[in-house]
Amino acid sequence: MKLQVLYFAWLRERIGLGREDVITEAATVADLIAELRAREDRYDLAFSDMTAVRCAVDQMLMPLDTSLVGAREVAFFPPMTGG
Amino acid sequence: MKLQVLYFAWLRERIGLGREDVITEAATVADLIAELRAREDRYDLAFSDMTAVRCAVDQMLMPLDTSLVGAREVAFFPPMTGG
Amino acid sequence: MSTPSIRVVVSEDDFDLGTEAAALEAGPDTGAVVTFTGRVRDVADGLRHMQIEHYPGMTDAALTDIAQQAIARWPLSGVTVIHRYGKLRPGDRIMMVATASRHRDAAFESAAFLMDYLKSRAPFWKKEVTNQGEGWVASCDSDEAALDRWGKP
Amino acid sequence: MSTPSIRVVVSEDDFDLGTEAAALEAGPDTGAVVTFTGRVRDVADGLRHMQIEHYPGMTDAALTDIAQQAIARWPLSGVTVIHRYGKLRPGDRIMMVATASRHRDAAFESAAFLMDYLKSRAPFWKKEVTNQGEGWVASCDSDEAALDRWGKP
Repeated sequence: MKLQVLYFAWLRERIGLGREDVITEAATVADLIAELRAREDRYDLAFSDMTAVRCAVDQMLMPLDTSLVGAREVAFFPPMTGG
Repeated sequence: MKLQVLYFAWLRERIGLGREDVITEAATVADLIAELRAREDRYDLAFSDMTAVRCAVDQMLMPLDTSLVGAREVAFFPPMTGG
Repeated sequence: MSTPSIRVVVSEDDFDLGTEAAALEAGPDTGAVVTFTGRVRDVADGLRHMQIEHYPGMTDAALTDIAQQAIARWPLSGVTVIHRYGKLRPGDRIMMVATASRHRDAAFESAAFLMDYLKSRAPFWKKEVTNQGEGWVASCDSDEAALDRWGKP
Repeated sequence: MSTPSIRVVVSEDDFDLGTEAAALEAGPDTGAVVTFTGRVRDVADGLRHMQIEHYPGMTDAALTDIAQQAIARWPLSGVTVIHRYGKLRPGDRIMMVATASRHRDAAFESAAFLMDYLKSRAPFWKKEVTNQGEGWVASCDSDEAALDRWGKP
């Protein structure tokens, strides 16, 4: 399947891009992260401290074990600091 | 001694005036109220439910057993309803 | 932190919330401003107007005292308390409080504190004039009870 | 009570607190309006500016969801949530929430609720650019903990 993957804040800066299309058979968000980390050091570094990473699947905050079945957009970002 | 006595809200309306000078030897606020009630029915009626009466001595909220020594102004009113 | 500002206004005139809040925002260390505005609601039997009476000699001092209590309890950069009196119609603003602080919790809590004390400790009395007649607004037991959470008096 | 209004704005532009509060005051049954305004504070090592990033596809929906949660919990006549993004300087307003209700407790509590959820559940990220360099603002454990008093999630 083809996913649109988005990165925000320091995840965007460490990976060096804000969005990309990813072709993957990952079953869950965690599987997708494992695939990305295996690709290149900058991904591995960005996801090295998972306590500091949050994710949204199709623009809803979701836990990392969320299934990607039917998903179109996955976003990764640090804890939010609005307000 | 001479006191300026003030009435607000329905106490003012029941007594029929907003302020008056009172010559009294009352030792406490409660004594002053007893004197006023003895004067006329309209005072007696106004002070008939003391749970609904609050007082200020020289513009500070005070309990009814407060001494009047040195006092110049005593005000009577129902519980406040600001805000 | 520099000395907190206190602004107390007792007036027949309306006030401007935006102007009041902007004045409190000034200064480099204010991160949070909370405002509360109270307004004349219509009532079931048709409110013609509300008449607010106060105790002129005491009102300013009572409001200033409440503001000072808030400043003693929370790290505030400023407090504003405005209360109107006289004849007010449905929809008119009655009063406002505003607090400014570095932190949101201090601003929220102190504004709620000001309101609770103002309800039961500031010398204002409201009379409602409706199509059916007129009557003084009774105080609520819940207003007095609200002071308990701040440890009175 | 008629259907509560929800107004959500995500914009680079400043907002006008007085206008926003006045819009919420409209309607015969609103007795209380509470507003919270957040503002860029200066920091110890000299803030040049703050850069606020957000997730455009998600932000509106997340803020609307938080507003709807508040409406489900308290008897509100209206909720306004405004959050800016982009480059903001010390003293600039960042965001505001406002709630309107018959009762002061509902207005205060729901505004505090909105702020707590907005801090940890709305997709905004702040970067501070100082004279010493730049860095992303870290989230506070206390912000996540603040949600506990509302029973999460």
